[in-house]
Amino acid sequence: MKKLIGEPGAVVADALVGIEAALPQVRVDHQNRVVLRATPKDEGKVALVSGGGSGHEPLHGGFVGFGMLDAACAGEVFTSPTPDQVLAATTAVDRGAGVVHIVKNYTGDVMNFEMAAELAEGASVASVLVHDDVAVEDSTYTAGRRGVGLTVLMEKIAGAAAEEGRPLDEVVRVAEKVSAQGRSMGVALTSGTVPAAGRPTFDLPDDEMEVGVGIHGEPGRHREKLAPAPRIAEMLVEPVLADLPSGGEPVIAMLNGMGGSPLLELYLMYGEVAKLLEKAGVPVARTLVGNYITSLDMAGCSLTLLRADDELLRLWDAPVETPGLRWGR
Amino acid sequence: MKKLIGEPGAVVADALVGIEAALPQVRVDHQNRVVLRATPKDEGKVALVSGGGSGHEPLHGGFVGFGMLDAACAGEVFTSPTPDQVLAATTAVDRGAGVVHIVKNYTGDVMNFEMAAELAEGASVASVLVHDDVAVEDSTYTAGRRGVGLTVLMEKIAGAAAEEGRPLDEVVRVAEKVSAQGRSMGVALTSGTVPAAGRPTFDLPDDEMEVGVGIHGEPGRHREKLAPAPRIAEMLVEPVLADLPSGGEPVIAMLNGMGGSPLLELYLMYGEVAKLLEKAGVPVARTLVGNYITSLDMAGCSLTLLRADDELLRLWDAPVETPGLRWGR
Amino acid sequence: MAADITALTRWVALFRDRIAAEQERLTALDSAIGDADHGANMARGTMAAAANVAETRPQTVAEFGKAVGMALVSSIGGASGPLYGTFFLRFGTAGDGLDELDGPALARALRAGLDGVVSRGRAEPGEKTMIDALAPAVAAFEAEAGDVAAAAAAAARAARAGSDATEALVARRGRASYLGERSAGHLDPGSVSSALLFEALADALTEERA
Amino acid sequence: MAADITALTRWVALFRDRIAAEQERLTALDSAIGDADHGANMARGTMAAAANVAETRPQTVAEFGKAVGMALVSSIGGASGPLYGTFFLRFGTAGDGLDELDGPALARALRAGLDGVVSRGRAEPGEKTMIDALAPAVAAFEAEAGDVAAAAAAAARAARAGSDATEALVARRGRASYLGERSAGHLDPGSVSSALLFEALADALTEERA
Ligand SMILES: Nc1ncnc2c1ncn2[C@@H]1O[C@H](COP(=O)(O)OP(=O)(O)O)[C@@H](O)[C@H]1O
Ligand SMILES: Nc1ncnc2c1ncn2[C@@H]1O[C@H](COP(=O)(O)OP(=O)(O)O)[C@@H](O)[C@H]1O
Ligand SMILES: [Mg+2]
Ligand SMILES: [Mg+2]
Ligand SMILES: [Mg+2]
Ligand SMILES: [Mg+2]
Repeated sequence: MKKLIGEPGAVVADALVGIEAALPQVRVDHQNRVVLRATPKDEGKVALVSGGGSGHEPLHGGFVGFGMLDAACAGEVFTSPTPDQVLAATTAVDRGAGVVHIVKNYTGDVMNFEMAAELAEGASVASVLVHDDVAVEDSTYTAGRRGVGLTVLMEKIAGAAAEEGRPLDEVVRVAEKVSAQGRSMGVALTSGTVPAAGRPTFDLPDDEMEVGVGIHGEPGRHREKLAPAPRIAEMLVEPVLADLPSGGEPVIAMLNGMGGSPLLELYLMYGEVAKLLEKAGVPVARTLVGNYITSLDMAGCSLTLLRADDELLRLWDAPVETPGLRWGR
Repeated sequence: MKKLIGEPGAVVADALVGIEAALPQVRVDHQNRVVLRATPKDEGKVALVSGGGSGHEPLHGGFVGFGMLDAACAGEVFTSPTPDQVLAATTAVDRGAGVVHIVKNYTGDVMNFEMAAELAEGASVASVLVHDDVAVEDSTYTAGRRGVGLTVLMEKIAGAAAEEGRPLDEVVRVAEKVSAQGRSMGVALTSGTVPAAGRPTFDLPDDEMEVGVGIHGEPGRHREKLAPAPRIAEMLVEPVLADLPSGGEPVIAMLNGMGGSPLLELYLMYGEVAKLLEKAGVPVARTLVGNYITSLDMAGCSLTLLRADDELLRLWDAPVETPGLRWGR
Repeated sequence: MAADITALTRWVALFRDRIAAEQERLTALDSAIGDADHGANMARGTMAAAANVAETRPQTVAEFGKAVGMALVSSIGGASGPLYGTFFLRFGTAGDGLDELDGPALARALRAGLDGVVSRGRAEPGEKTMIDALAPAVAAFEAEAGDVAAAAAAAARAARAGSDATEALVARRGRASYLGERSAGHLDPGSVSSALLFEALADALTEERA
Repeated sequence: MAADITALTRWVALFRDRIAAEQERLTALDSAIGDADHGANMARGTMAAAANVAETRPQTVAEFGKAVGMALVSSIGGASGPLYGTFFLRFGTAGDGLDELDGPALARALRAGLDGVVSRGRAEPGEKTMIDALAPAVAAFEAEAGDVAAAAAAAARAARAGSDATEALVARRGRASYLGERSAGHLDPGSVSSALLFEALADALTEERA
């Protein structure tokens, strides 16, 4: 394992020290491992809390700031945060207008956020689930689709709605709309290595890739021979479009790196994706290419598409000032 | 080789297609492989051209935009662009006030930009060299220090000076000040893989690291056993401070990822660096942590420190709107 | 014969020790069909739980359940934190103000714990989760509840058998469910840690008798 | 006997072929002390140069030098682009409006090319660059300039010997200089491609005679 770390068990705590030192716009509650805005949002506005396992940076801590999250709870690497952490975050950011929990659909995340909401007497807490990964069948007999790339878009758009001063149910409605209108799919060329485990989570032969991989290295639809970029783009675009609500609206497209693939390759991949979207007659209104929700040092990428009506586009364009996403101020 | 690419020889051309599709704020001259601002800067302002081998993204193409570069020339992977490319870029962006070439100190880059400047009759062209890498001895008997991380800071700061409307010699003065006041040092845990080569540029045993590595995988000061993050931080901070002009000014600090290391680790590393800087009594005025000048999928990081007086800090804080660096608008 | 606080305390310490001994194996199992953290999660949790019990010295079953449950919930995260945490919190509530549990009372507490896991995780038997070890274990305990040590030994055997049987199953809950049919052919890691939970209980109560 | 445009054209084609055959080796050498692109750079450049000559059909040495030099400069990038490009541009300028070069004229053109490389790269002999193959090659050619084929053969031998001798040297110019003492023990890749340049010239002129 070749990593820039100290004690493997202390990676998250150590990284939070670095985050605090690096980012003047956030402060860190080290006891509870929560990243908070340095300047809390105005009284009377809805607050947004998210969080999850660490190892997906910039998600979630890198999206704390004006126009996006109020707090992010950092779990152990790839392990959801505990209810205490979520409770501490919720209590800290509640400005009297309620708190929205943005929860990626993993059993652990769902249960831990649920317990926190139960414990958060006083605050009115609403939860929104992200479950956008079309690699996994959505059925009542399973845990349902995983939450992946759409989380970034939901945090941005719901964050903008909250920053505008919309009430709790309105922020939830917008977030649910994002959830309903967005889908994702990923592919891995190599496995990431969890520091505490010390070796790659999965073995992938030198000439194979995992199609439909999860952001924790969970297996996807199938493995197949490594293919050239145009073919990989098809493997992402087709299933996402097949499951994406149809309609005339344009999409917000995110071509996300899993952490170990150079930006050069991500741009190249997006070029292939753009060709396919054009061929399919899907207009692209906004684009994001880069590492936004990663899986440590996994090589690979994911595609997220969100059908965005005027309301979502306007909220997308609203100012945001976070370490991971910034425009308009 | 596991890469998200098509034809290995066409990687740069293909990535430029993706860059154009992904980024509304730039346009691409595919013939000459030049990334340009979609909206040219005002007539009468000094223009900035940089460029170099591809594989360092977001550098340079990702730094084209308001407040930073006017054009970036994309060479083959790790190979400097040709004089034609630089000439095309120079001609395209000249707004009548002169053009500054920001050149990283590599023999190939220096000669190709020099030939372009010779060919650019009509335009008044000035060159500024970046040569900040303290891993390499600076002596009149060698090619001198390599240009690495400081390039990002120079492009930002000189870009701000040009955007303010300062004349050519003033922009050059500011850029030279950055060059004089900044130093860098990097470390690699793994080698990147050039697509056309198909295998890692260098072999590094599983328990070793290359201290003082270059951004093209050039060897550095020495190899040694992989060390924990606090020790690696010492290996970066000490030589940079030893060579950094002393003075009471604070520094702008960039902890840069080489492309293959997760952001989690980069934050962790910055935490260690911050402790050492504090111990050394060096105040940090501004910080940048992330992938800014990469070496394909190389795992590792580099540290850049720039002694910044009020002028440099003010120019650093000025608005910038590029895919890779954005604030203030 | 009954399980007093000393025995329950020993149970948690032995659970921690068994987890520590099997940590790598649990992680390996979770690598195959999950995310490779079950070993680390359970090690972190049981260490915190045993330490918390040692430190807070609970006097009643309710205090014991709370000390263990809260420590698990607030140190693990992931799926197993709320599940094992709820198990002990409900175990404690069922034991109420008692300072020891005879066979039937221990059976009731274990059943309450299991019910807590089911209501927290909404999984049913046969979905390849820890339920597939916990449910047969509690049933086996209830069947022999007259003798706590014998009942615990039977429960441990049933938990292990239930865990072994998860190998053939297709996961329908938790992270492994994303694998669909590909999850078959691997033991469920949570069922294995649950087998360790009941083996620790059996040991704790056997030593009690010795 | 003189080198006419046909012979010069063959020179460039043979240079391209030798580079293609040795591309992997050149890259491997550049991996050791550089950035692993010299093979690809030279392959790209010589293909473009040979194609440009075939397409533009130069009639004079000056046109030939420009066709080759501009193609190299505008297709290679890196250090070798301006260096080899300047070599051929100056070669052409020295040959001027001639349509063939006799021994002394060819020697003057080669010397002009070498001078161009020196003034472009500011390297001196012994600094572990292509100069260490080019300079002895040009000197050897000058010594036997009466017979172009014999002179070219001698130049090729001198280039190769000069290249071989770079192994012991410490690099002082170019990318390899960053290695300091560690650059010793490896051939300089650019000197190897320069040896190929003169070997191609020798072949081109030998075939001429045959
Ligand atoms: N809904 C559920 N009900 C009961 N047990 C579950 C449920 N979901 C997961 N589990 C158990 O949790 C185990 C995984 O725990 P762990 O690896 O610690 O958490 P995570 O899956 O969050 O990484 C599974 O092996 C399974 O036994
Ligand atoms: N200043 C110089 N003068 C002469 N030759 C040089 C100089 N610098 C580098 N070279 C030659 O160029 C070769 C490297 O070429 P190449 O790998 O194509 O370019 P780059 O170094 O830009 O990657 C070296 O092996 C050396 O022979
Ligand atoms: Mg987990
Ligand atoms: Mg090169
Ligand atoms: Mg797990
Ligand atoms: Mg090279």
